[in-house]
Amino acid sequence: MVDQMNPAALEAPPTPRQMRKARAQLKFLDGTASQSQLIRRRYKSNPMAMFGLYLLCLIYFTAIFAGFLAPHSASSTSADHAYQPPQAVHFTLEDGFFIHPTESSTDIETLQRVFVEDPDVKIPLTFFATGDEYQLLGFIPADVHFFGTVDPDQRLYLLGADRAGADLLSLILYGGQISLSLGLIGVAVSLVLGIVIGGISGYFGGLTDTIIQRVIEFIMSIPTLPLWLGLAAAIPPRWGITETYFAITMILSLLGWTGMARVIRGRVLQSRGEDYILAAKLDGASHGRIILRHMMPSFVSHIIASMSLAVPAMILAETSLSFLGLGLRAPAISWGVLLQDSQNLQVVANAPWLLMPALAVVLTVIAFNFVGDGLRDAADPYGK
Amino acid sequence: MTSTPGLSRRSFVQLGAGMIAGVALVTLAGCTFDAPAGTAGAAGTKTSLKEAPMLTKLVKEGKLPELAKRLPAKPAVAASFGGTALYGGTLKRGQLDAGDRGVMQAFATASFVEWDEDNRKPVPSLAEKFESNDDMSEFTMTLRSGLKWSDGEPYTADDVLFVMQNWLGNKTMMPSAPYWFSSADKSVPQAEKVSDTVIKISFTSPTPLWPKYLSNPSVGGQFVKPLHYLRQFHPDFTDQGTVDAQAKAAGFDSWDKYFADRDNTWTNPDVPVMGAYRVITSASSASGTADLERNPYYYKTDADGRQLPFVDRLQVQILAQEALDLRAANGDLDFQAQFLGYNTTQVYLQNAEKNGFHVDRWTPAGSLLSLCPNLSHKDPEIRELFSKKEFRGALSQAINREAINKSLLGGLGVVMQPVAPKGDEYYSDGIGKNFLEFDADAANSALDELGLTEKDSNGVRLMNSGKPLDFVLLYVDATTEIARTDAYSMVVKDLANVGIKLTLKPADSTLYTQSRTTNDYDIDGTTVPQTKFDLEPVWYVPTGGNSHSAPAFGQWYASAGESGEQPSADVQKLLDSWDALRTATSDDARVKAGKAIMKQHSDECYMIGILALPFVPVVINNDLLNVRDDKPELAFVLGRERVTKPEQLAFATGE
Amino acid sequence: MIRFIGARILYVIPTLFAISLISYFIIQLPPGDFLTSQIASLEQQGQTLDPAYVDALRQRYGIGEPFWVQYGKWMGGILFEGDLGQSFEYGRPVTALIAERLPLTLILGVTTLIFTWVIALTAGVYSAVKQRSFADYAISTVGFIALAIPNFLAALLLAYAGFTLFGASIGGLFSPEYANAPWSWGKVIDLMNHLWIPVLVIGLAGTAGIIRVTRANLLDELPKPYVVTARAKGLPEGKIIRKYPLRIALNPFISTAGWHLPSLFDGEVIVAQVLALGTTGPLLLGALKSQDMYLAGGIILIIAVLTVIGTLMSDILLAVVDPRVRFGKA
Amino acid sequence: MDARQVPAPSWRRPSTDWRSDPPRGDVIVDVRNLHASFYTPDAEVKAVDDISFQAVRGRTLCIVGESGSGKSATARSLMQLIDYPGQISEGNILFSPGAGSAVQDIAAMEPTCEEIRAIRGRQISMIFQEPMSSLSPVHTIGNQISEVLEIHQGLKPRQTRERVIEELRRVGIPLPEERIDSYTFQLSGGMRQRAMIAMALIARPSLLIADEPTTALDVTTQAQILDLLAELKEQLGMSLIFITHDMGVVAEIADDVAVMRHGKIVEQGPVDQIFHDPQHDYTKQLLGSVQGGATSRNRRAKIERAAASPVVRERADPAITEVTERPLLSIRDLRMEFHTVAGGLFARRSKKKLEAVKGVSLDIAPGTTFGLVGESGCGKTTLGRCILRAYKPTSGQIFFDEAGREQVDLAALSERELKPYRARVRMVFQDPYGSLNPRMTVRQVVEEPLRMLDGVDSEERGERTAVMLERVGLKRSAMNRYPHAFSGGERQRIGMARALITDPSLVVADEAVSALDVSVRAQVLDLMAELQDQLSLTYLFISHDLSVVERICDDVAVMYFGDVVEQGAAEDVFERPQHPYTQALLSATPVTDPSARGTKGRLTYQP
Repeated sequence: MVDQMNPAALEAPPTPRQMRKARAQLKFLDGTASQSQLIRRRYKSNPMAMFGLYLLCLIYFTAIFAGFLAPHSASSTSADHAYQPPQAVHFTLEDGFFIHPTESSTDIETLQRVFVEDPDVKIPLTFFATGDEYQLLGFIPADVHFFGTVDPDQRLYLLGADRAGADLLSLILYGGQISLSLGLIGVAVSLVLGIVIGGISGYFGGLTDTIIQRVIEFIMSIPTLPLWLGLAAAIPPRWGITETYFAITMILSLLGWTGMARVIRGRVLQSRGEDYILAAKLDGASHGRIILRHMMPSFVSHIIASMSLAVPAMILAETSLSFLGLGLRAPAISWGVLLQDSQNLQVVANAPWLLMPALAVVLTVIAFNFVGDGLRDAADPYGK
Repeated sequence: MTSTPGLSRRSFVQLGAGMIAGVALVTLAGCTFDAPAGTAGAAGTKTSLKEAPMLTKLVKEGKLPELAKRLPAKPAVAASFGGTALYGGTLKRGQLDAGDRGVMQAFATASFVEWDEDNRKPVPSLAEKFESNDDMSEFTMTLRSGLKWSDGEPYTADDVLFVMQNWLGNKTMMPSAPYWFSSADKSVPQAEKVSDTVIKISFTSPTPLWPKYLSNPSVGGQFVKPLHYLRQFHPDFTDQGTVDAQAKAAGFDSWDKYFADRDNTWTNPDVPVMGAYRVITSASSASGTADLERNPYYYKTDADGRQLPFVDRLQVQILAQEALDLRAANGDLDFQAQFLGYNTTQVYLQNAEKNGFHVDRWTPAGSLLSLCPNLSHKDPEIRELFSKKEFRGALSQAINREAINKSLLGGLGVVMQPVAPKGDEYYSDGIGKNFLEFDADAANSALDELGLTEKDSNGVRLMNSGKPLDFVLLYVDATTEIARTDAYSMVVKDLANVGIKLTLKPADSTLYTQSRTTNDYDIDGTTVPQTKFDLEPVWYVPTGGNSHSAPAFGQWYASAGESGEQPSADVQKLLDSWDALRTATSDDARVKAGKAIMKQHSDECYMIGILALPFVPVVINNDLLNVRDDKPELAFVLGRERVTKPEQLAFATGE
Repeated sequence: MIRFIGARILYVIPTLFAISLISYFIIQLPPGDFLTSQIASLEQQGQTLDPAYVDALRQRYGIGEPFWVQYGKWMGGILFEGDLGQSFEYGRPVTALIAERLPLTLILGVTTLIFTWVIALTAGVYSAVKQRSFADYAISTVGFIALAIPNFLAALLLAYAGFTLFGASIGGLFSPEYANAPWSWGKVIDLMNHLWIPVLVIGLAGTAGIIRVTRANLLDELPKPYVVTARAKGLPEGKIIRKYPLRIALNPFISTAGWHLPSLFDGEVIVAQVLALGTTGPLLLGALKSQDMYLAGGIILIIAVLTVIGTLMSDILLAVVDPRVRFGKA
Repeated sequence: MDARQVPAPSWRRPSTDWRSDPPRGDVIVDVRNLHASFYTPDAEVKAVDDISFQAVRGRTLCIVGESGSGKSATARSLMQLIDYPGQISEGNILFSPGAGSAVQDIAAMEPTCEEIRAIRGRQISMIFQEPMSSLSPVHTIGNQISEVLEIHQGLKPRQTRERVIEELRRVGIPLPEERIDSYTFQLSGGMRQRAMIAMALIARPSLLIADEPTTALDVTTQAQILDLLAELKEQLGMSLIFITHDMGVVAEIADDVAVMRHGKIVEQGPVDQIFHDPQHDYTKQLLGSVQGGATSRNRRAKIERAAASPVVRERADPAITEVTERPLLSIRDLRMEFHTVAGGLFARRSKKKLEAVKGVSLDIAPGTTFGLVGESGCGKTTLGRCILRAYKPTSGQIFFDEAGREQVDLAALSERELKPYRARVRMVFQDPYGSLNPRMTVRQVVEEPLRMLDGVDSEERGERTAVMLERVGLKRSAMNRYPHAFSGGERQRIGMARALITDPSLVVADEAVSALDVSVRAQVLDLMAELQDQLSLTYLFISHDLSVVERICDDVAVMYFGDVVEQGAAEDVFERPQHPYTQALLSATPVTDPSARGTKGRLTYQP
C-alpha cells in the first residue's frame, strides 16, 4: 500500500522522512497506534494545522526566551531614538553585520523627528552580543543576546522604537510573555472550573444538572461589559502589576468557565450513553475511574481544541480591556498595552511600525485557531 | 517615514468622490433638506452691514425688532483682533464628551465682567460699571440699560437678585456655597437692588478675588439666569406643588434637579441666554451634534457698531479622540484648541496646507507635569521625610529633565518648576530655579546627609525604621499631552540611581481622585497650572481635601478643623498667606501675599516640576479671520478659546 | 403555546430580578461614585470642585446611601412608575436618553447583522462545499485575520484609510451638515457613507466564528443519507444544499438568533466608541465609567430583558423551523 | 474525513465503445466492466472492481453480498450517486428505460449534469436502508415526495398533493390525507419505508433500486415491505434491483441473483440455480449459514396448522415449568418503569411513565441457553439490563442462585453489595464497535473487570488476558493493539473475552451476533457454544432473529410490549407456537428456498 502510493519509493532508497511515514502507516494498519498517535497522524496531514503549530511553537519560543532574543531590555530607552524608524541591517564580508548610527533632531516647524544616518560610521552587530542584563527563564542571570550591537551601549532597532525610544522588537517579545501566558493561565483556570462543574453537571445529571445549567445561563445573561468594567475597576488600587495581572487573568477566566463547562458537560453527556461506558460500569469500575479512564480520553482532544480556541479569545479580551483602560497598563508590557499606546493618529500616520504588536496578536490568534481547528478535525479518529 | 503615503492618489480620489456627491445633490434637488452652509446669499462686500443678513431678513418679516431696539443703549465693544469682517457662516468644532460645556464657556459666555485683552484684569461687560468699596467687601454693579435676553425680554437687576437670593441663597440648590461664591466665613453674599440697573453685593469680609472669579467664564456665567423663564420651575415663585409635579412629569425626582436641567444652557434649547450663541439642538441628541445659533439680542458690537457675533452658527460634534484628530487633520474643524492632542500636531501640520487650515501655537497653561509628594502622608515616618525640603530637593535634582525632554518632546519642551511664570502678577524674580538642575551627586549626598545611608540588597535606601524608600506614584495616565507613563518611567530610572524606588500606579481618574481625597497615596503625579493660581488655588494651597500636596491638611482647612489633620507649620504658613490673599483689602496686599506663596513654593519645592509642553496646537481654518496671533494662553480660567473673543471671529468668505 | 410562553415569562421574572440586582451591584463595585468621577473629569479639564460642596451634593443625590436603599428606590421607580430614573451626568431621564439613540442603534445593529450573516453564510457554505480547496483556506484565513485584529485598531485603520484616500470625515454617523437635519435622501446617503466603516469592522470580526460553525455543521450534514436521497430525486445541487443540509445546519444558529437581540441594542461598544457613533453602546460605556448609576443600570436592565426575550424568541423560532423540537423529538 | 485525498484522475479512462455492441432489447441496465474507486489519502480503494451484469426488464435482480462487498457502491454507481471521494473510473452502465428506447451510458455522465438529473427519480429511483436518516427530518413527507413531481412533471400544487395522497394510499399508508403532512419521526419504521417507496415510485420509474430496504426493520415489517415491493413491481411493470445481505430475502423475491465479494461478482444466475446449484464456494458458504438448521418447510406447515386451530394454550406459568434442578436465575414479577418528560415545547410538559417490563417471570436453568425474542422495543434489552443491574428494577425479584453460593436477590442489592456479582453475571454487547473503548488497547479492555477483583496483580491480569484471548480464538499479540485494527467478528470475540475473563456463570448476550455478517455470525455462535461447554456457562440470549435463537437455544421466551407472551422449550415454541404473536413472528421470517415462494401465508398479529 505504501509503495502503491509512492512508486518513487521503489526506485530510490527511502529517505528518513519516507521511512517515518511508512512506519506510521504500518503502525496504523496493524492497530498498535494509540489514540494520540492516530490524532497526530491525522493532525499532521492537515497543512494549515501544521503551519499553525509551527507558528505557535515559534511564538512561544520567542516569548520564553524573550530576554535572550530581545536586543534590549524592555525598560531600556534612549532619548535620542524616540520614534526611530526600523533600521536596515547591512552586511559586508569584511565588517560582518552592521548598522549606521543615526542622529535625531526635531524640526521645530513641522515637529518632525528627522533621523540622519551617518553612512561613514558603522556600528558592528554580532550574534550572542553582550548587553542588558536579564533573567533567562526567569531565574538565570544572563546578559547575552541572540543578536545585538557589539558595543553594549549602542542601540539596535530592528522594528523601530516607540515614543520613549524603547526597542519595539524587545517590547513585543516581552509583551508576549504576559499576553501569551495570560491567555494560557486564564484558560487553565477556566478549564479547571469547567471540568469540575461541567463534569458534575453532565455525569450526574438530574437536579444537579438543572441547577448548574440555570446558574450558567444566568451568568451568561449578565452583560459582559459591565461585568468587565465592574470587576476590573474593583481591583484594589494598591495592587502592583503582578497582582493586577493575576486579577485580570482571574476576571477573564471567571467569565470564561461557563463556556468551558458547557463543552465538557456536553461531551460527558454524550459519552455517558456509549456502550463502552456501560461496559465499564458493568466491569465494576468506579465513577471516578469511569470519568477519568474511560470517558476523558475520548474528549480530551476536544477539550484541548476548545482550549486552543479560548486562548486567542482571552488574548483579544485582554487587548480590549487594555483599550478600555481597565486591563494592564503601562509600565506593564503586554500586547494590549502596546496597542493601546499606538491608538492614535500620530502613530498611524507617522510611526506605523508601532502597530506591529497587532501583527503579533493576529499571528498568535490565527496560529491558535489553526491549531484548534486542526485538533478539532483530528480529535476523534474513531468518529464518523 | 516623512511623506504621507497616498497623497498623490488622494486628489484623484477626492475628485471622484466629489463627483459622486455632486450627483447626489443634483438628484436630491427636490427633497427637503437643510442645505449645507453656503447657500445663503449674504456674501459680497457688505462689510458695512450692522447686523447679520439672517437677522435683517427676520426684521423685514416682522419677526424681530430692529437692531437698535435689540442692542443696549451702550453696547459693549468687543476687542478686535483683525479687520473688517463679513457676517455669516457656520463654525464647526468637535469635542470628546457630550456633557462638556467648554464651547459655551468659550463662545457663549456673558458675565458681569470679563478679562481684558491682556487677560490681566477684569473689565465690565454686561455691567457698565463695576466698583468696589475700599476694603473690597462691597461691590456695586451698574448694568447696561436695554440689555435683552435672547427671547427679547429685558435683562434687569431682578435677574441678578434672582441668582443671588433664590439660587445662591437657596439651601436646596446650594447646600454649601463654593468659596468663589462666598465670604471667608462661608456665608453667601447679600444682594440689594438699588435700581433696575444697579445692584449692591456685600460680603462679610474683604473679597478682592470676586471680580476675578466673575471673569472666569465657568464661574461668571453662572450668575446670569433668566428669572422670567426659570421662575416657573422655582418654588419661590411658583406653587411648590406645581413645581414638583412639573419635575416629576419631566422624569426628575426633585424640583431642584429639574431646575438645574432647565437652567442648563448647553442642553436646554428653551432657556433664554445673554451670550453670543444659544443652543438649538443639544449635543446629547442621537446625532451627537450640537447646533448653536446666534443670539439676535447679543449685547456686543465691534468698534464700528456692528452687532456681534459675525458667525451665524456653531456646530459641535461629539467625537472620540482619534476621530477628532482625524477631523482636525482633514480640515473639518474650523477653530479648535481644546481637545487637540499635542502629539498629533505633526499630522495636523502635514495636512494643513492641502486641507486649507493652519496650526497656531498657543501658550499652554497647566501642562507642567509634576510630582507632588504627600505632605500629609498617613505614615508619620514618610510624612516626616516628605516634609524635609532637602529630601524633596534631592528628588528634584535626581531627575534628568533634559533627557526626558529630548526623548518625549524632541527637546522642545520647557523645563521648569511649578511656580507663577514671568508675566503673572504673582511672579517675582528668581523664583522657580531651585533644584531644577540635574545633579545626581548632589541628590545622593543630600540623601546621605538626611541619614538615609543604609541600603537594601537592591540598592534602595532604607529609612530609620528599616523600611525601604519605596513609593507609589499615583497618576491618571494620559497621552494627549506629555505621555505621562513614559515620562514617569524615566523618573523611576533617575530615582533608582539615587537609591529611591518609585512604583508607577496609573489609575482610572475616578480611582485617582478617590485615593487622593482620602489621603491614600504617596506621591501624586499631576499637571500643574501656573498662571492665575488664585482662581484655582488647590494646587498650591491645600484649601480642601482635593489638594494634590496635602489633602488631610486641606480637609482640616476646609472644615475649619472639624475633620482632617492639623497642618504642619510649613503648610500653615501657606494657608495663612492664602487667607491674607483672599481677604486683602488692596491689590497690593493681595499680590504680596500671593508672591509669598510662590516664593515659599520656589524655596521649598513642595511640588517637583518636570516638563511642560512648548505650545498647544490650535487648528484654524484659513478662511477664519480675527483669531489673535500673539500666542495667547489657553487656560481654563480664561475660558480657553474665549481668550480670542470668539464673537468677533468671522469667515473671510462670509459664507 | 400561550401557556408555554406564560410559563417562560414567569420563569424570567426572578432571573431579571437577579440580573438587575447583580448588575446594580457590579456597577457599584469600583471605588468612588459618580461625584468622584465628576470631580475627576473636571480636574482633567483644569477645574476643581469645592469638596464641601461635593459632600453636600452627595447627600442631595442620595449617593452615600446604602446599596439596598438605592436599589430599592431604583427598582421601585421602575416597577411602580415605569421610570428608569435619570442620568446624573446628563441630568435627563434615562428613558429619554435611550430613546434618542435607539433608531441609529437599531440601524447600525441590523445593518451589521445582515452584513455579517450574508457574508458569513455565503462564505461558510462555499467553504464547506469546496472543502479543502484554496478558496476554503483563503476564506478561513481572511475570517481569522478579521477576528484577530482588535476591533478598535481595525476601526482606526479604516478611518485613517478613509481619511487619506477619500478625505472622508470620520466619526459619528453623519456629516456635520446633516447631523441635525431632517431626514432626506441626502441624509440617508450621508449615513451610508459613514455606516460602512463600523459595519465592516464589526461585521467582518463576527464572520469568522459563523463561517467556521456553518462550515462544520454543513460538513456534518452533507454526507447524511437524506442528501443522497435528494440527489437521487434529480434535484439540482444548489437546491439540494439550500433546502436540506443548509436548513438543518442553520438550526443551531436559529437557536441562538435571539441572542443577537441585546447586541442590536448595545452594539459593538468599542468600535462605536472609537468612531463616536451616537448609539447606546458608548452611552453605556460612559455611564459605567462615570458611575452614572441609573443610566448604566437602565441600559443593563434593558439589555438583560432583551437577552431574556431573545432567548425566548430563539426557542420559539427553533420550534417553528425545526419540527423535531416542536414535537419534542429532539 | 481524512485530510489529503489522492487526487482523483481528472480524466476518465477510455471506456469501450459500446455502440458497436449495443445491449439486448430486454435488458434495462447492462453494466460492463464497471470500476468504481474511493480515493483516500493513502490509496485508491477499489469498491467495485470490474463487474459486469445485466438487469432484465420486468425481473428482480438481487445483488447479494456481505458488508464491504461493493454491492451498495454498485447500486449507487447506477445513478452516479457515489459519495465523494468515490468515483466511477471505468466501464459502461448502459441504460435503456423502455424496450427500443435510446441507450444511454450513465457511467459517462458527470455526477451533477442535467442528463443524469433527468434520469434520477424519473427513470431510475432508489430506496435506502434507513428511512429515518434518508428522509429529511425537518420537511414533511408530503413535501419531500411532491418534490419529485415538481421536478419531473411540473404539476400544479393541488394536483401534486392529490397524486401524493394517492401514492401514499397505494403503498398502504393509512389515512394518507393526514399522513402527508407528517414528519418522518412521527411515523413508524415501516410507514417511513412505505413513504420512501412512494417517493421512489411516484414518477413511475422504469427501474427501482432498493438498497437494503428492509435491513433496519423488524421481521414482521420486513415481510410486509417485501410483499409490497413484489406487488407494486407487478402492478407497475417495473424492473427491480434489490441489494441485500440476507439470503432469506433473496429467496423470497429474486428472479436473478448476483453474488458479490470484494468488489467482484463471484457468481450470477437465476435464483433457482444459485440456491440449488451454487458453483462458487462463497455462495455455498452464504447459503450454508442460513440453511443449516433453519426453519424447515415442515415446521412452517405445523405453524400454519397451529394458527388455524383455535386452541390457544394459557400463558406459561413459571411455577408449572418443570424444575429438574434449581434455576440459576429466577425472575419473579419484574417490573421496570422509566419516567420520561414527554410533550414538546408547546404542549404541556408532563411526566410520562413508560413501562418497559411489565411483570415478567422467568427461570433459567444452569448450563442452558435461554433465548429471549421479540421485536425492537419489546423490552427484552431492558430486561437483560435489569438482570445485569445496569438499571435498578422498579419492583420484582431476580434470584441468582449459583451452586455453592448463597442465593441472592440481585434486584435488591445496593451498588456496593452488587460488586461481587458484577464478575458473576457478565454481558456481551450487540455492537462490536460501540462497546469497545477505541482509546484502550485490547488488553486494557479485557482486563478491566479483573481490576475489581482483589489480589489480581498486573502480571496476572496480563496472563489471564492472554489466555482468554487465545481461548476466544485470537492471538496473544492482539493484546497491544487497538480495537480499530480488528474486524467485526474479531471484536465480538474480544467482547466475549471481556465477558468471560472473570469466569462468570451467567452471560447476557444482547443481540450478540445480529450486527455480524452471516459468515462471521456462524463462527461466533460456534465459539459461544464451544465456550459454553468448556466453561459450563449459562447464556441469556437476547435476539430478534428467530433462526439464530432456534438454532442455539434450549428455552425460549417471546416478549411483546413488556410482557412475556409465550415461553417454553425452544422446540415447543418453534414447532407449536401457541400465541398468535409468536405465530406472526414465525410466519414473517423469510423462507430460504426460492422454490417455496408463494406457499407461505403471512400472519399478522393485532392485539
